[in-house]
Amino acid sequence: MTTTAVAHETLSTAQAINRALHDAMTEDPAVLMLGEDVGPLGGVFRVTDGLTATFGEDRCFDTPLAEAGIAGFAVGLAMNGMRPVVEMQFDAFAYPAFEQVVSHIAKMRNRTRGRVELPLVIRVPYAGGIGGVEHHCDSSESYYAHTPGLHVVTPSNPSDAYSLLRSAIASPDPVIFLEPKKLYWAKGEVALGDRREPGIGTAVVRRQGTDATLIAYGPAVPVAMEAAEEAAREGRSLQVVDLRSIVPFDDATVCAAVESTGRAVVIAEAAGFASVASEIAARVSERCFHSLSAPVRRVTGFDIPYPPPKLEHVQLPSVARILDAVDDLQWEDA
Amino acid sequence: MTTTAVAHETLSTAQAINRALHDAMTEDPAVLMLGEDVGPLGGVFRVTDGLTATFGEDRCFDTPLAEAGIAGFAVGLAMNGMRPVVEMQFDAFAYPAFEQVVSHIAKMRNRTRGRVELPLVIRVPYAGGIGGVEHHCDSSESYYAHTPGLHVVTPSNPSDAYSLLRSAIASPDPVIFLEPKKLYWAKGEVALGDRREPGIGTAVVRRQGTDATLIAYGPAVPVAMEAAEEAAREGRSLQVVDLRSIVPFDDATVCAAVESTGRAVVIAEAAGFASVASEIAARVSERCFHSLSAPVRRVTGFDIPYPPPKLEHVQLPSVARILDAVDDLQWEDA
Amino acid sequence: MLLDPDGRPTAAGAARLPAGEELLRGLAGMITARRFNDQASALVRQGRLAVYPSSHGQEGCQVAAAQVLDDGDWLFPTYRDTAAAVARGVDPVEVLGLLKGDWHSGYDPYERRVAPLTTPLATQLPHAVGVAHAARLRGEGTVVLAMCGDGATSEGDFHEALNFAAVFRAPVVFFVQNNQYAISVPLARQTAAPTLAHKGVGYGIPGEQVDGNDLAALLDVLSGAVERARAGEGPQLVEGRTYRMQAHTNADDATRYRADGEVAAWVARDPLVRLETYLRTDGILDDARAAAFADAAEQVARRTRDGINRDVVPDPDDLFRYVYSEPTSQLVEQLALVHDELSRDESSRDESSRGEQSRAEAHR
Amino acid sequence: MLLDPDGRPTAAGAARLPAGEELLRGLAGMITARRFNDQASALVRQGRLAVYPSSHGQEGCQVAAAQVLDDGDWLFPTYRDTAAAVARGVDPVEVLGLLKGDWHSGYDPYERRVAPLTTPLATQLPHAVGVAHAARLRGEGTVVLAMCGDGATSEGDFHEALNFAAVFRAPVVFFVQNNQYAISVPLARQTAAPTLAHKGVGYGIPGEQVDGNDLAALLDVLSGAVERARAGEGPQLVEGRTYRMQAHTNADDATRYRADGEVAAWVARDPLVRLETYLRTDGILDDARAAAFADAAEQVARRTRDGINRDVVPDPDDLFRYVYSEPTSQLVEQLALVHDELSRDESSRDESSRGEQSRAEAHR
Ligand SMILES: Cc1ncc(C[n+]2csc(CCOP(=O)(O)OP(=O)(O)O)c2C)c(N)n1
Ligand SMILES: Cc1ncc(C[n+]2csc(CCOP(=O)(O)OP(=O)(O)O)c2C)c(N)n1
Ligand SMILES: [Mg+2]
Ligand SMILES: [Mg+2]
Repeated sequence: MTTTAVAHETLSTAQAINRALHDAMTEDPAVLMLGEDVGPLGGVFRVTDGLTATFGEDRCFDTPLAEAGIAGFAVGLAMNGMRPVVEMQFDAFAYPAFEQVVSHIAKMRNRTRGRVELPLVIRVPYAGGIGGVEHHCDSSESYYAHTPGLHVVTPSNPSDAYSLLRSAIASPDPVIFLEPKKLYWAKGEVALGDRREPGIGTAVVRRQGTDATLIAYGPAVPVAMEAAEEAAREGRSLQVVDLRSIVPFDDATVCAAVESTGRAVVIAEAAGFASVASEIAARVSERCFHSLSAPVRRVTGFDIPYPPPKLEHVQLPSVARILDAVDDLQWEDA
Repeated sequence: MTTTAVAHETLSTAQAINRALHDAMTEDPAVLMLGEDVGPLGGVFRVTDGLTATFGEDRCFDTPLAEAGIAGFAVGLAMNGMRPVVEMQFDAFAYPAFEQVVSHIAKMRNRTRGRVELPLVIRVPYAGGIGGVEHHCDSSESYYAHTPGLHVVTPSNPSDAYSLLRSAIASPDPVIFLEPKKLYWAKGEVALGDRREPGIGTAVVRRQGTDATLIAYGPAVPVAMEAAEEAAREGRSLQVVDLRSIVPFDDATVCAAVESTGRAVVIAEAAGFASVASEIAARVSERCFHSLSAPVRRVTGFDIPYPPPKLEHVQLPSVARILDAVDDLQWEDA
Repeated sequence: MLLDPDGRPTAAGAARLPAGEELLRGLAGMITARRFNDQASALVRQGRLAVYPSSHGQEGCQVAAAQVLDDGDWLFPTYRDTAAAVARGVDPVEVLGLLKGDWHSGYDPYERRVAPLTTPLATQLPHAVGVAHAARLRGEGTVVLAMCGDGATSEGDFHEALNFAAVFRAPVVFFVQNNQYAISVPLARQTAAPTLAHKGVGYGIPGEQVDGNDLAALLDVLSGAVERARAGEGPQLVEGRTYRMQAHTNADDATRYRADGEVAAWVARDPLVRLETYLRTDGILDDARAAAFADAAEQVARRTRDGINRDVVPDPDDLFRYVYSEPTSQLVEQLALVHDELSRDESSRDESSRGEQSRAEAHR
Repeated sequence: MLLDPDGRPTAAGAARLPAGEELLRGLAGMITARRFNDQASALVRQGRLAVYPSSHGQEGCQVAAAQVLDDGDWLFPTYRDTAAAVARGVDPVEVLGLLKGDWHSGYDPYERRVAPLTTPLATQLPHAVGVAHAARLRGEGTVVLAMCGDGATSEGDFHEALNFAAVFRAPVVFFVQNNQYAISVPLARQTAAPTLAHKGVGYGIPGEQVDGNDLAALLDVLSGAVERARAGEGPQLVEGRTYRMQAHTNADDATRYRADGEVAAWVARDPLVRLETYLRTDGILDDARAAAFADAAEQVARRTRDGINRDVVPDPDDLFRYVYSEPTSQLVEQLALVHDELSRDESSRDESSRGEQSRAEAHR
């Protein structure tokens, strides 16, 4: 057993993901990176930059342009000893692969009583806030989270991006790895090396607070943090929970947080109806019922197609909308 | 304006749907029926039985075996003056069409500022309880309900099947019409003719009750009704709400019902996580917060792939599970 | 065609007919396959299988697909290709796992290198390409034979799989069993291509059509394709023209969409009869050997019958056991709920008070 | 090829060159298309468009696609086919709606029978088949020309659309602009087919390859395909071999995946230069006419510039107005919430108390 020295570096989220890929590929020759434009171009977000040059065309390669084919091909690779990591170019362009994801990737292990494991990762740049045109800004996490058999994780910062991707690649189960596009360029300190903690399944309290709990994940976390800061200036102490892992869901951390404040707001970019935010609200309402001083509020995308660039600010959960929801938590009764 | 005489007949759900198709096709030559095996065979559930014979091969026809193609082809038909009704053979076999459904069918109207309407219906036999093998019993409603731009309806009896399908076909918007397979053979009295009421968007209280409210839709409704009867024998009065329409959601009816009893159990076959049941539980918990004497409980499918035939009884909401959930509604506090 | 429908060698047959022992092996396989098909259909009628899509009439294709492969190769079957899996040595009872309803799939895919029977049409084809590509990256000489039906060629996954295979030069033989129907839809409403073998052209994949009721020709063409794939010549496409002699499944009513006469014409081209006629005429098969084949087939049928008739008590815990390598905390909770329900069920069997009895009934 | 890269008629050209007026119309179209492309790219650099995938270099294909259609026909363009939409008479400013970011699509598809520019690759192709089939059911003589790129041919939807069209004998001309790249991925990694025109074979669809930088040949081949489709001969496939002379979009860096020399070789085959050389050499085009074409192009550029530079204040209500024919009660509630937010925003502009100011900022 070797202990790897852990180096710290300031990296953007995109760079942190790139490093996680690089380190996993270095460690295990079975790890392959594939998708559209992930080879010489390095991906449209440059997340796979340099991997083909470093590891060769057999390890990081472009496929024909067909997402169902990519996902299905990855299933075969995973069935036969490889650990494929797939990049879907954008959220909405993963939909052609939906049947492969739902009917095979999520079910193969169960179907074969664990005999066929699929250690594969599907990386999906998702959500909005980058002024992208139609089909480039969908928040598709609810489709995956509703599908039993998948793990669904999403980092909110470079450090988690690194460790979550390392543990996703190490997992014997398929993982949908959702990358908030608008955080690709956000920088942070990242501990590198053989680091898979925090891993899949653990939420974290990002900010302590006593008046109400904000529950967020992925791209909504920085907004929640900003709202908490703003609230502090207004004299209200908000706690912020970052889920990191949607499936499995860390009930213990979330419930403890909500019970400690008695009030909760769930924040997510996706359209709210029948979504991950609905699940969180329903769970918290059920499990923390007797601790709740007010109904759990949701600040989510509206139930509309994602807006064009000039109007996306209307759809995105904002500090203002979050604070208004907090205002609504029936303080007069307190 | 002619008034059509309304005849009553006892029909199975499959027959009622067949009649709705027949009547809509008679009324409007733009209505087309297409899909796999819907022609001479009449569909694997015989729902389209006789339509090709009656209306000819141009009106009810078999397509090549490709669901994305079918959905996309239907988009084109709808763009150009037709009102296509598509049959997907089984729930899981609609997944290949997911991109067409999410990226086009749900968005075309919005994309074009209402200039291109898509009056099309996608009929999906869904859910379990018929001893079907893998891929034939998925409850896929949450995927559709989460997608803005779609209407999503599901009847629980032959009479609603008729009127909901008539109004779905008459709608200028795309409608996902979910047909509970296990109810295909259930019979009931159906008022025929030019009847589109009750239509999309209205829930109904199927059974009055004062102690707690069961909220269900589609295949779960008969189970909820049975549970309410059993509870009555035990001296407990349960109200049953049948949603009929998932999107739009009838908040008024649902909230009034829950507020009248102060307790609620949501019942659905689908895996519970991030599902329609989550949405109902979250909505009710938020909107009826001060009327609730107990947390809203959910009786849903577990978060596992749909079981093989010999084990499906474990997954399906049963009278026993519903009554146990009702028992849990903190009566001691009452 | 190497043997004509009456079992006489054609001109090509005279030159390329496989060795007698190969053909005998093939005949034995077909006899077993036919017996297995008919046994499984009988088990459906007896209510022991949920459903059975029989390959009765397609046994030539079924057996040839298995026979041309080495042990290290892979076979990717559809729901209809149970007989091919049996021919490759998978336990017949385990092959029927999906159709019995105890579980979604019955055998260990790695044991005989047979992927699970796949129901969503054409979706197994890209898997096959991935398996082949992984083997090739490691320098293994594995060939993957992937089966699908005529109807499945219309699916996008068929297209994407062939294209991936061609671009990556993956050693995959795509074997389309054209049995003329996709449930009720005849080939002419499925495609306007001259033949399904022509579908290779658009990918740069060599395509060949073969009489799917002529085992000799199937062995010849498929083993050629397998050898070319193994030699690094890239993917191959083979169309076997055959016929689904029975309904799609027991739940189907084939009289709604095809005439008896059409079926009769194909029954006259039965692959078993054709090969047996030739082997007997040529003196390769004698009565003793034929009896031994029938016997072996009967043993497979008996094993199938016995195994399927054996009641397995399915374990609800299994539903939670295999979803992930470790159950999530959500699944742990949910399984506890199931156990709780089951124990209430148990106790209700004794007590029967407060309507528990009827709850238990509803639960079952 | 009817004109060689130096603008000289080939042997075939001598016989089949379209009429001079047709070619002049084509040249005028290409000059406008080029000017429009370059104007749009400039607007991206100026921050007025979110993104622009230029068809610079592909103007022959763009113009020919529009020119061969009648008014009653339909055109199905991709995101890159803005110049084709302009050539068909759609207002250039409205064409750029998607790329400006005011809305997802800018024009009324029914006005000039141009479907919305489609981003998800190949997904518009089955739509085109449906539109054609609906017209045919009503006995209309409509032809639908559906465009896609070389990369898009790998998608399942390409396959399914061609197959549907062939089986239903729908009057669709599939026009593949093979510009050699799908973003960074060259054709050789996209397909192993001899040509993309070969992809018709597997569907029973006639396929033809044409020099996509030779407008004369394009008009000849595409109008032939349109006429055959109109005459009831079923769908047609045409591959135009061309080149994307600039990066995929402004966000792309083409130097990462292709050499300058390759680009230069294609720039030497510019479709505008080729046709203009011929028309001048042959005396069909004179300076006056050429100046008029340049003028007309300049006017389109000016209209484009002016229109795109005009600031539209987008209305948040629109987000809720078009989702359904009638907003659901959920959307009515949600829109009220938006209005409420906006009014708080308004008031904060005056008050600026309790952190409202910064809330409003975050909101914007
Ligand atoms: C994606 C998908 N769509 C629909 C079905 C339903 N279905 C099962 S078998 C079948 C016909 C298949 O025909 P073919 O591919 O020719 O195979 P065969 O049954 O003739 O062996 C259909 C439509 C399915 N299993 N998967
Ligand atoms: C379904 C889908 N997958 C991925 C993308 C992302 N994408 C946009 S353009 C492009 C390349 C398209 O290449 P091609 O079809 O040759 O058209 P071109 O851009 O060269 O005109 C890709 C991969 C997309 N738009 N849709
Ligand atoms: Mg078939
Ligand atoms: Mg291209």
